[in-house]
Amino acid sequence: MNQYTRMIVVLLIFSVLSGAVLAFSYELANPKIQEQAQKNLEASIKNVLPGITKYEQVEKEGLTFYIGLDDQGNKKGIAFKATGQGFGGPIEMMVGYDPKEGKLTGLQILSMAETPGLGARIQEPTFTDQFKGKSVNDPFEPKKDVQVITGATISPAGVASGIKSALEKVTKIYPVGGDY
Amino acid sequence: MGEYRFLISSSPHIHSGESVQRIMFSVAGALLLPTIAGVYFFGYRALILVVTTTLAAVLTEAIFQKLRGKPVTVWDGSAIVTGMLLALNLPPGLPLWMAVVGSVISIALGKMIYGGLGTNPFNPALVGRVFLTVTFPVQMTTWINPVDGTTGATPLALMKMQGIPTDYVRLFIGNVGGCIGETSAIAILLGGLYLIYRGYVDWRIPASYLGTVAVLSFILGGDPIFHLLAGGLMLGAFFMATDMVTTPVTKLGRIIFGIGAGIFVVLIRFYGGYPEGVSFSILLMNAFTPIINRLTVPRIYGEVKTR
Amino acid sequence: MKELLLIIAGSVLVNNFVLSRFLGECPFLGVSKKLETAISMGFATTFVLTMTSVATYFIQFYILEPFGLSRFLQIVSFILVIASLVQLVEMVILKTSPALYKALGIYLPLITTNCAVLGLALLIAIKRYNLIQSIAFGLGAGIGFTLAMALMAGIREEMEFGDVPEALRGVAIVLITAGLLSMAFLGFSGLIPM
Amino acid sequence: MASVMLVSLLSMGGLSLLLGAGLAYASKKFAVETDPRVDAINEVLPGANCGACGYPGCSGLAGAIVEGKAPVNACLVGGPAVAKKISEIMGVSDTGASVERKIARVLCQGGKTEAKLKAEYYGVKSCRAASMVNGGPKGCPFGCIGFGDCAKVCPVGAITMSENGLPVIDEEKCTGCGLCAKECPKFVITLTSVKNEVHVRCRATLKAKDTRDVCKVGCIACKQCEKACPFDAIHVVNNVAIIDYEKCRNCMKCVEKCPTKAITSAFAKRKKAVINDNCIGCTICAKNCPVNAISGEVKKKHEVNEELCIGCSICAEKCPKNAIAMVRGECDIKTGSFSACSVVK
Amino acid sequence: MLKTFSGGIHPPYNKELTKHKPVEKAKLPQKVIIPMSQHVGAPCEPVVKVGDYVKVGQKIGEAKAFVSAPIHASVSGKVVAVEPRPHASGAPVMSVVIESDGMDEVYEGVKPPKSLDELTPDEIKNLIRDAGIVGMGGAGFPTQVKLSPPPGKTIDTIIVNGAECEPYLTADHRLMVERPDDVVLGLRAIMKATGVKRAYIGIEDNKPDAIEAMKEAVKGFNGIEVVPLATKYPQGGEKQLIYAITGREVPSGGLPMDVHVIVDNAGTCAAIANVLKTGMPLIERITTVTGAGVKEPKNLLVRIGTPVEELIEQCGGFNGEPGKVIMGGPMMGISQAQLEVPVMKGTSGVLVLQKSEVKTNEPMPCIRCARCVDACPIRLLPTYLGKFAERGMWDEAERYHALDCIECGCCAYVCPANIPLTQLIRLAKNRILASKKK
Amino acid sequence: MYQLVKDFFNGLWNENPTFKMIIGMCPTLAVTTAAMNGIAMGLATTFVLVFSSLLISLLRNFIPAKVRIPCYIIVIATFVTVVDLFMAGYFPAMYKILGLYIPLIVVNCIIMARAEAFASKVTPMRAIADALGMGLGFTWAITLIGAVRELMGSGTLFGFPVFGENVTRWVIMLLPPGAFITMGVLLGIMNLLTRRGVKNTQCH
Ligand SMILES: Cc1cc2nc3c(=O)[nH]c(=O)nc-3n(C[C@H](O)[C@H](O)[C@H](O)COP(=O)(O)O)c2cc1C
Ligand SMILES: Cc1cc2nc3c(=O)[nH]c(=O)nc-3n(C[C@H](O)[C@H](O)[C@H](O)COP(=O)(O)O)c2cc1C
Ligand SMILES: Cc1cc2nc3c(=O)[nH]c(=O)nc-3n(C[C@H](O)[C@H](O)[C@H](O)COP(=O)(O)O)c2cc1C
Ligand SMILES: Cc1cc2nc3c(=O)[nH]c(=O)nc-3n(C[C@H](O)[C@H](O)[C@H](O)CO)c2cc1C
Ligand code: SF4
Ligand code: SF4
Ligand code: SF4
Ligand code: SF4
Ligand code: FES
Repeated sequence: MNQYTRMIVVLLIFSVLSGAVLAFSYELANPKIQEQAQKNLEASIKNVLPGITKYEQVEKEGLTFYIGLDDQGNKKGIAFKATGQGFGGPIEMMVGYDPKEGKLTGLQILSMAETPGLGARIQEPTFTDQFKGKSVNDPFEPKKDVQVITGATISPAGVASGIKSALEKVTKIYPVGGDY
Repeated sequence: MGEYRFLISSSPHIHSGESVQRIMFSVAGALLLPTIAGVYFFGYRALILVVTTTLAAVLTEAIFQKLRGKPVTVWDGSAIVTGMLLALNLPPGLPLWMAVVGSVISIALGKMIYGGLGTNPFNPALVGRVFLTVTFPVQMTTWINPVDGTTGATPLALMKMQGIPTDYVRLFIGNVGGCIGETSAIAILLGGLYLIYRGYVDWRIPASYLGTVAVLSFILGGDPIFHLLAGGLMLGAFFMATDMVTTPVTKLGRIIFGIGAGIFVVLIRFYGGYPEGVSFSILLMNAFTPIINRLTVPRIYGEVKTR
Repeated sequence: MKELLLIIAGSVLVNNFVLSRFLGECPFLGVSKKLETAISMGFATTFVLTMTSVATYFIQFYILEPFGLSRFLQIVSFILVIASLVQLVEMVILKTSPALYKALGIYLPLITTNCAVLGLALLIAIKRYNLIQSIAFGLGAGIGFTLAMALMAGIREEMEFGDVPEALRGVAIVLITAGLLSMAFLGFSGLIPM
Repeated sequence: MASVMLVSLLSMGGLSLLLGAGLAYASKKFAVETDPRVDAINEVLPGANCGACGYPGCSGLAGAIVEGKAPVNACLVGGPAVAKKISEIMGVSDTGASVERKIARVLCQGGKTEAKLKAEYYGVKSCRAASMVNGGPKGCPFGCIGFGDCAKVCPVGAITMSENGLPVIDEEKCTGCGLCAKECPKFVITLTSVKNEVHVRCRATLKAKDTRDVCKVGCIACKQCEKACPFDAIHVVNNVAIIDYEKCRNCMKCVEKCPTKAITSAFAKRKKAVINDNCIGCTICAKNCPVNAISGEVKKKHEVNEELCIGCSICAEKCPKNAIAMVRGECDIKTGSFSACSVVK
Repeated sequence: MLKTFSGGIHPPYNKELTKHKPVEKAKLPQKVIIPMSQHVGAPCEPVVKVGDYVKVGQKIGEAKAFVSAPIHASVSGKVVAVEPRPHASGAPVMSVVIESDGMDEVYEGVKPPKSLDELTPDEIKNLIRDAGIVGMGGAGFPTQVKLSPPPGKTIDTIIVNGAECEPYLTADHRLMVERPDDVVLGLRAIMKATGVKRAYIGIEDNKPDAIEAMKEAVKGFNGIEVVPLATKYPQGGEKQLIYAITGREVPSGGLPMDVHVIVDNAGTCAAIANVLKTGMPLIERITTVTGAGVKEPKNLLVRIGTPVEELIEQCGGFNGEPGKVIMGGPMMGISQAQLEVPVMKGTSGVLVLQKSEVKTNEPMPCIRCARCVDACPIRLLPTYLGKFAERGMWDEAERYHALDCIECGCCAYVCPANIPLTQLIRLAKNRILASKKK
Repeated sequence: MYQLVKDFFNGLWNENPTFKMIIGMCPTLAVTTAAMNGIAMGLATTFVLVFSSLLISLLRNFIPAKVRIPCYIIVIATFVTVVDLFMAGYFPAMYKILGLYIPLIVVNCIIMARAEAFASKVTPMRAIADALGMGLGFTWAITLIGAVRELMGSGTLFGFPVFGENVTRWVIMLLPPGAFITMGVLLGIMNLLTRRGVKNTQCH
């Protein structure tokens, strides 16, 4: 075998083998990964819509909604994803909304890149809990109706404005007091 | 006549008599003006802070040198200047232990690890100050109002967050919230002009620095006078951007330094996450200093173009 | 246009690859002794980063994703392509322009196994940039890398004159200096919403 | 499952074929002649391209090593093992033993206590800088200035400055590179063979009186050494004694005579002749001894007078029976038991 | 605005000590020590032996090379030694020692030449060469060599250096006040020898009386102009002077003739005048003996070869404890360890500083204040040069133009950290040149 | 056997990749905001290191020199992807933190360096011993850095509060400057320790 052919052949063998191994591992791990993702999603929906046991996924006007149901199949609220602009990057969150009451039922931060110890404290319940029971008609202004974290005003403001702008669309689809 | 033993040395045989010590103590003297203004507005607490950081800075330097088995040279006065400037850059209500941490960082990480006086790439006092800002953001942004002793926002924060301006006279005299040494523009100006008069400060840096901030803030629709007087700009321009150790040695280089720092301040004040950018701007330009020095080597007398 | 400028400025100042994203530390610590070398290395890296941004864009969005391979063949294919491309470019430069090779080429192999390049590729995939944005991102990352290298090299050249404590000489003092530098760059944090 | 596998195999295969072929083609098409040593070193280096050496990548370092810009042990990652291999490729090894080893010698003994100063000196603490100021502060224009430029330049740290302000050379460490001799502005350091044990440690060509004025241990050109030397190896030229090492046999006679102790040697290491039982009493040694230290009857074993022997080795060289050994240090010469001390060839 | 250059310093001038004192003839020395190397270029070879009797103006050292100048006896008497003797540079130099017989007999060969109008340019140059005239501003470059530019180099301007910017020294000052016509005569000889029609006499404005006197003396001579200059050290530096007066910059590594200029010291001109008038070669010069360390500072007309010791005695001896004896001025002069060293052709002053005036502060670390950078008249970066020299980084020093340093001492004078910058740069220059030779 | 032990301990101290060879700095600095991250990153790297070393050692005579590097890269990248996939599947929390840096194990200089310098030249057993030593050396080093930063920045160690709830946290330690400075200071301390060690050996 000429040295160049040998080169190519060896490289080929290696790549093909690698492809095989990887495809195999992927088949093994993928279900687990999907399962994890699903579990996380479910956990966050349940977290922002207390008292539900299952949910339905609905697509409306390009947005995804998770409608929470309790044991009896009663609709308990709607969860949706919102994005706000924080100090270190986008803040992704799951928001729980009860159209009947026109109130929020919970908030969970899914991902963010705020400063640990500062802006990152928006993940802590002491911060997120204040949104529970908050009326969707509130102004969502930091330092007014949204309590901020000392030394880090930008992150809470990002959360607040993220929720507010998402609510503007959501309340058009599922108006307060309306059916869903 | 031949009994004397003379001294031999290379020329020149006379010297201007200027010394590092004299320069440093003059700067320390000039710093007394803003210090006194700070103490007047914020009370004895400010004084305690200044004394604490200065002592801590001097002690850190002495201990560091002792540990390395090198001669202790704290009497050159540079640690005193660093200590004082650090305190002048701190909010008056900062816990003392944090101020001490700042002093230790200033001197140890900012200066001594590079070999002490004259070798540090970054302005030591600002290393300490920025370290504290980043480490203890809450305490470093809790401002005391000189009028009533309550906490509140600084003029810059008011401007940035709520768009509320503060009137010039108060800024100029200094009864506004802020760091101990930055409140009174007039005190800083007097001290700075004295240093320029003595030749210890090159007018090019404050002039280009302040000029750039004024022009850029005007272009961007801000109030140039407000931006000159508010925050630490005056203190920075006259006392910190002029630290000779960390700024370029060429005249052109110093002008570039001032302009660069001015651009960074405006960038951070107008678009950044922080209301104030003076400390960062000077530290950033400190990092550029070696390159500026390299690029602004003057054309020497009779230099012939090669190639 | 503005968006592209923001991408570039963001990757130079706010999220500087070396000083805040921790990508490409090895050459940053190793090849920043002399200003000239550091800048050459920076230019070479910028070149490779820009090239990579194009290559990975096509692989990610025209091969991997359409065939559903991106989850498990991404790493292998990216690194393979980058390594081969760099080697190719190196050979071409060596043959065609020895002068250019002396200035840039010798840095190329060093760049292949550099986190910055693979990191860039992965980030482009994550951020789902389009082709132009990817190029801007690659360019910005390269400029940011060059800037950090140049600043550090300048400081290191002057550091020669100081009496650095024995124990800190070498990489230790460079790391601490990088820390102070990255502290100064924190001033840009929040500057541009990324 | 099967389809994923198939697609991945196909795409990986295709990709690698493409790139492999491309590379193969390019390496043919763009082949460039390089120094084979660069390639060889490249092979040995770890190939991590980590840049820790300060060069851009392993091949950068390889090039630098071949050009002599980087030391063979520059690669941190590879460690000593790699360094050894590189040194083999580069052909640098410490087997240069065939050449006679030379070491640096300090030819001045005028330290702080012996030599007078003509002035106080203030300025850069460097011998060369000081020598440019009025020739330096020492009264003797030829004397060591004592700021240790030589010590600073020695790459192996073989020179230390004594309390007395003179360089002291660690003969074990010195590699004979000669950098110190080049650095010294007063030409006080010179390289001579390790075998030479006697040195005139003064270079002052001043007149006797002037020398005496400025230094207690200077050569005053009294010519006592000339007279004492049994081998005509030392001569006073231009007011200072100079040894002809071709002739010098390290007998140290001159050292004994020098009134100012300007000539030095290690007396403790002076050799002595010892005659063993191979001696057949041919008397050749006795006849050749310049100081008549050997006596004995014909056909009887001869004896060396330890007091008189100056260790010149002539007898040992002349002895037809190899019955004489030259021995260093204190040992019992009478019994010939010299196990504890070294025999000098 | 007075003409000047960029950079420079304003040290205390201390010229009051001697500037109003007329030049006095020094006592005839008992013994003169005449070094065979008093100029730039090849040393002379002694042409007398021990025991020979020589007369004033007799040639005792022959110049064998082109760049060299002969040396003459400055007293009459017996040659007592021809051997190496202490020299201002520190290293012993071959010297002729003459014991004066007190007769001061003039050598027969010394005769006044033809008048200037009758002399041809070549004759003037030969006169200057044979009289052993070298630059008296310090460097001691043989004057005739300067006046003979190599083919292709044209000269259009002569500058007489009357700046005397060194503190303390007043030799040129007194010369210009007392013998302005000699300066002008010498200058005219130079102009004639080189065929140049334009000349300037540059004088710092702290010598108004010299400016007046010279202005008076040049009246009636076309093309000669007296130019008052700002008082700033080193205004008298050749390059600074040329820039101040003509706006030209001598190229790096070049000579004044590259910008078509010759610079000569006022004393040099007067020495030429002396040859033209009397035929006496260069055997004496004006030397300012000054400083707080001598009792009565004076301007003395001194025979070449007079030991410094005798001059100090004539000025009343030491005042207080002397700390430093300097040949030349305080900025560029050479400190001396021994008082036997003789006055040479280039010795414009002997300065004695009291022990209490002499500072020996230990250097501190450089604080990069850039005072040195601002002071350097060549616009170098002395702080970097100093750091390179301290660390033996000779290549870098060369890249930063160390070789262009004129060793004026401004940088070391202003440095608050007391760093001996000028000495460090000298060291660097020495090493760079040494490595070039190889 | 002795050789294997020696190879193993080499990486733990004498040629520790982090503190002695100073390579693989990106993950070292990036992920060390907590001690636990250090362990996870270290073990992931060790896994890749061990298996790629083993494979490369086994195949060392089969791979032609010209395509050596691409082949190594493929091997390493394959193992890294395996780790990536399984970590995502089984340790999602940790995966979220280490994120980008798991793929970057591919370009971690330690792995390439050991593959080239060691694994490609020795027997599989020695390659494994060396890889384990290097991997664990890397692990303890970055765990130490993580511990320091976590302790000062969050007041916890492996997630457990050490100083109580109300202590002031040093935010900088969790930010990029904290990473650089901690690493620099620790390296200085290591240098001090080693130098002392060297002195002692010289005495004997
Ligand atoms: C290193 C660093 C990181 C910061 N990170 C955040 C952050 O993640 N979120 C935030 O809102 N503010 C953060 N800040 C503070 C902001 O820059 C700004 O000062 C603050 O939001 C102003 O809030 P205040 O009005 O409460 O003082 C950070 C500050 C520093 C020094
Ligand atoms: C704030 C300030 C601004 C100045 N601006 C200028 C200026 O624009 N131009 C100028 O020539 N001198 C200016 N000066 C005067 C300088 O202090 C000084 O005269 C001049 O820089 C000396 O120049 P040199 O350093 O080149 O010798 C200014 C002084 C101050 C205090
Ligand atoms: C820093 C410096 C200062 C000088 N000052 C003077 C001076 O004041 N007067 C002077 O005549 N020459 C001075 N010189 C010497 C001149 O540069 C130049 O050599 C001299 O004027 C040439 O004339 P000459 O050959 O007749 O001596 C100085 C040189 C230097 C480098
Ligand atoms: C004009 C002037 C300004 C100075 N400014 C500072 C300063 O901003 N911060 C500081 O730590 N030291 C300052 N110093 C003191 C000194 O230069 C500093 O400690 C050195 O950086 C230590 O090497 C200043 C000194 C002078 C003369
Ligand atoms: S031997 Fe030479 S270089 Fe060494 S200290 Fe003496 S004078 Fe200096
Ligand atoms: S410099 Fe060279 S010759 Fe001199 S002592 Fe050191 S090793 Fe020996
Ligand atoms: S004057 Fe002295 S202290 Fe100032 S920069 Fe120059 S060398 Fe440094
Ligand atoms: S001595 Fe040299 S470097 Fe210093 S000021 Fe004068 S010319 Fe410039
Ligand atoms: S680990 Fe080496 S470049 Fe990132």
